[in-house]
Amino acid sequence: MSVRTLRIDGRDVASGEGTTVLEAARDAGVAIPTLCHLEGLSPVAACRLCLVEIEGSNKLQPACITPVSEGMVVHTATPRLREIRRTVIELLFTEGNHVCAVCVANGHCELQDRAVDVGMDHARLPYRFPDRPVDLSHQRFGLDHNRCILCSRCVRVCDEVEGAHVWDMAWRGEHCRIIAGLDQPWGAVDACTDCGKCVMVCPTGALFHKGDSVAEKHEDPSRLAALLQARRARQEAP
Amino acid sequence: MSQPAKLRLATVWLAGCSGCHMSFLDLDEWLIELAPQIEMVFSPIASDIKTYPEAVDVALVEGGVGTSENLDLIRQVRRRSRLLVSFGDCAVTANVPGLRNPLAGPAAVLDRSYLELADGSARWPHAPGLVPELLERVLPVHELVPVDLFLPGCPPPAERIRAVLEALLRGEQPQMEGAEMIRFG
Amino acid sequence: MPVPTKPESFMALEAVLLRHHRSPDSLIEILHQSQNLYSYLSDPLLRHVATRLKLPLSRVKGTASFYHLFRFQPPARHRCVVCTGTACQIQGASALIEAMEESLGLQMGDRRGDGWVSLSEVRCLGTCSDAPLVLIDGTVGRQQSSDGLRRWLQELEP
Amino acid sequence: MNGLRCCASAGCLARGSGALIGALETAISRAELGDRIQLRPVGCLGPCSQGPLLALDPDGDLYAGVGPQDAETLVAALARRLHQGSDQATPLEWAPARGERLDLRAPFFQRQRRIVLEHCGLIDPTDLEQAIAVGAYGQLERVLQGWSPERVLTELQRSGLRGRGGAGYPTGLKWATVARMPGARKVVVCNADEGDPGAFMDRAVLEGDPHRVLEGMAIAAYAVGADHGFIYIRAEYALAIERLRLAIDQAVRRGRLGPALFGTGFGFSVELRVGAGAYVCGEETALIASIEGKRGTPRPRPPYPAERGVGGKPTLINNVETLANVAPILREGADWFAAIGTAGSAGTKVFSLTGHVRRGGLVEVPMGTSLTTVVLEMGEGAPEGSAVKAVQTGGPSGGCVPADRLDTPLDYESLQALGTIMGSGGMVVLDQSTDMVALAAYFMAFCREESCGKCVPCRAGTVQLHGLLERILAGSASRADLDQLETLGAMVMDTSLCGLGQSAPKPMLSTLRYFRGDYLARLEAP
Repeated sequence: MSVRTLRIDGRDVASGEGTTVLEAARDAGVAIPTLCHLEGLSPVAACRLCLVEIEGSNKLQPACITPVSEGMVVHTATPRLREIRRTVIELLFTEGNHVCAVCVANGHCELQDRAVDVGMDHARLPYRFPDRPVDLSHQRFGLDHNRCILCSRCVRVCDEVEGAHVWDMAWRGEHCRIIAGLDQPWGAVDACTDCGKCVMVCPTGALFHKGDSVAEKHEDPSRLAALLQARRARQEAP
Repeated sequence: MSQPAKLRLATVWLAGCSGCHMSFLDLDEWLIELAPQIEMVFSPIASDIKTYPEAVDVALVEGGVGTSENLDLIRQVRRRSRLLVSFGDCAVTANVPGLRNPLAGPAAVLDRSYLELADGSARWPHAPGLVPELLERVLPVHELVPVDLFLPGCPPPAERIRAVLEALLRGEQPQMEGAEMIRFG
Repeated sequence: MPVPTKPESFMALEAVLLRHHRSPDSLIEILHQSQNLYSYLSDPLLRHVATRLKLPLSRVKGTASFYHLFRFQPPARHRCVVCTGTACQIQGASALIEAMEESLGLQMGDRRGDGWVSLSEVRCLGTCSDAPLVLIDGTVGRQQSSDGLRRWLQELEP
Repeated sequence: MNGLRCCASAGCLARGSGALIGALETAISRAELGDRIQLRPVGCLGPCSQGPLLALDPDGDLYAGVGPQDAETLVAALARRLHQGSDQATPLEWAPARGERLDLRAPFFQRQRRIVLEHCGLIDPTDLEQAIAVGAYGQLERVLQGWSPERVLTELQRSGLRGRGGAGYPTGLKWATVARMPGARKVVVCNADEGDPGAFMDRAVLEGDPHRVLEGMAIAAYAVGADHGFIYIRAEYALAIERLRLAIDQAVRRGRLGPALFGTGFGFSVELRVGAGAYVCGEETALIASIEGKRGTPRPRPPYPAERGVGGKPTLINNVETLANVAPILREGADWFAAIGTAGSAGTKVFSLTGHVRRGGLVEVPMGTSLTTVVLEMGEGAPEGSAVKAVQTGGPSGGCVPADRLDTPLDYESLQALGTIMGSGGMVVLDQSTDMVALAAYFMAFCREESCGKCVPCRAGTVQLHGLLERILAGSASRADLDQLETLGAMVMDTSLCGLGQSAPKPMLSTLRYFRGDYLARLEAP
């Protein structure tokens, strides 16, 4: 594998061909915020949080899918990008009903963490207060659409890793919603294997274990990468 | 910022659970340090004055704006205060009181609370002039009047409140960044 | 045609499925034909399509719900549509919507509970020289006035 | 022999041209003149606002506002003239009861240069033989029998043709890129998802001369090495769909589409895919997803469709009007085409002229023609008692040109400099009665509703922008709201995943640029 040298925020970085700017930056100790991205799942570049500036291009590029190239000069935290990220987070907070104080994921929520990262002390945009349902039909898990940021991690993990494809995105635009089966109660969908991977990868408290109370959801989405690695190792073993 | 001899401090309680005020009381012995540096001119926990006074330096406003009374008061607070602080998540985001907003207006909220969920004697509270009317929605303070500083948290931890007050007493702008200072919830 | 609920009742769809080699690529074409045959995409129908195409249920519903022309409940007996293309918009579409809403007692996008009438909008019929346009049960009303529209609506069969 | 060409496009049909055709048929057969008067339903004849339109051959006259009640008198007048032994020498003494004979010396006709529409309105689009008689598939035959793919690519690149769907990407370059891609199986897609409200150029071409588009697709397939094609058309265009289905069927049976065309080894098949009501499917990657039977959500590029498109195959996507230009360019030569229009924008452009304009319809003019010419001369300006305030081009991705800038030439760069785009060719004239803030809110509502919901800035940003515009309309917005509108608009443009979000704020920003006063007047007193 040939090596590409580039500069990220003034640091010289050497990365293998095919590496993404996001991976290269993380290897170099530069944190670029993400939400829809999760190692082990196909990238969708939908949340736009990881947009970076690349010299010579007037368009912002999502670090999660942009491959490194020789001589590339990347800026990940310019004032313009900071402002964009804060707005993205504000857009997410205002389009749902994110009430951290009464959320199972309080204290262990990626959205909450990103809000701190981007310096969001309040939303400059008005809250929308949409009317969204909660699905408690599954025996072990629950889905609170109020807390869903439509990152589609659950859709991808169920399809790409578990192979059950219980979830999909339905409707469109502001009416987008995660559905199980034919937009049925989750508990009524035969395809679900109750594996809980969707709960594990959910960045917020939208998918949770029933019985968890406020701040009791302690999932670690990065476990997915470890799980996939173990699976690969086993497949490759003689 | 020129420092007045004593900071005229007010705390205001709108649509919230008073938890932010309780957190303020959690400042414990530091309150004793604070006392000589301020004049508490209006507060549900430290004063009997019912009318919001003029020329307040700093107002800590807990709660969202959910009733006609809240709305009148916050407008008065804005007019009469130099620095208005949204104090806690309800003031900053509408938070728990805002959970009623997806329901279609006050009638639906009253039906749900006083009729559907009632154990007995189900009826709407009705006392014109005594019980203030619910607004269409509970809103964060800054969606109605300009806010100078946001102090999130449910409740904001006592340390966070102290850091803000200390900065203000020094005549500095509090640095609202990092998980210690601006985490919601 | 009454809407069947059992899989074996969707025989009329077999020819369509065969013509498209039961290919998932043809899902949207097949949904069009399904809706033409059975007037709307009921859950049993969607389940049948999913089974025959070997697609996950959520994939089928997720796709169908993305497109505004697919219906998930029986169409109303009378379908009233206002064109809200740009040419119609600047020449009075809003007034026509008001007249429709008032005359029918419906909000834009609604269908009356008894299935008598529905009110929707379309983004440009492409015959803009006749703006503003309405479409009632497939008949185009061109250079439509609010008064004319109200009279037309009064004539709808109950 | 006399010919009657009656417009049977959607516009005139809605005005009753179907009944007119029926009445004419009856009248002709009753007069037993079937062998002396040929009646043909044809595609768009131009001034749609005056339909139903009827053209008389060989006179070349065009009648407006003709109704079924005119059939008897018209046939009688023709019969009289034929009886006098002449089919043309004397002008026909006839006029429709409620219509008129149009003055073809008017700028509306004189200023046009019809290349894309050269046969639109001349032939019966449901009759392949008529199309072949005027040369359809002739260029395909010549290409297949004597041209190398490279020669086609070179000719097209030299012509300077740019994509007519909106962005104006050089067509020859796009073709060459796909041609270079490895892979034996490539795909050609015709984007007929004409979704801009107020635009109907592609509908008119497909309804009036569908074979020209199929011929363009086949030539493209030969040049890039594709063997299969899709036409993705919006479901709202029922008549165009019907005509296309028929055209594909006829072309296959007549050996103009299918395997081993014109005795060569080249084969090309075409499939029709009908959309289901999603504007975003006009975006290339969303269109591909939709052709593949999926949700029409765009994906990031690269990979570009040229590398990985339908079914993962290298894919060429061109808009209807672009493809309709191909045969004439190769027939007349790149130099001929490049000499029409301007240096940077060669050829002609078809516009649908609508809104507050006296004479609306379909026009094709050389690139570089000024808006003054199109709107004030050809369209004859705003209706009596009003004046043009602005012209909207490019639909929800475009902007407004204010009245004092109508001298702007219609080419890609000039329009871009004004903050709008050529777009696909929708041209909506706005008079003084138009509320520009309401117009901006209208386009934002459109984008809000058509957002696919995948990326955050477009999904949630258009909702917030629309909310802010509604607040301004309601008179309850402050100066700070206006600032926020502009800041958020810029953010949505900079960060959205696809063209829909990236251009959604344009109509708003354009009206802010030229009609800021309309906004300021609505702000709450501070």
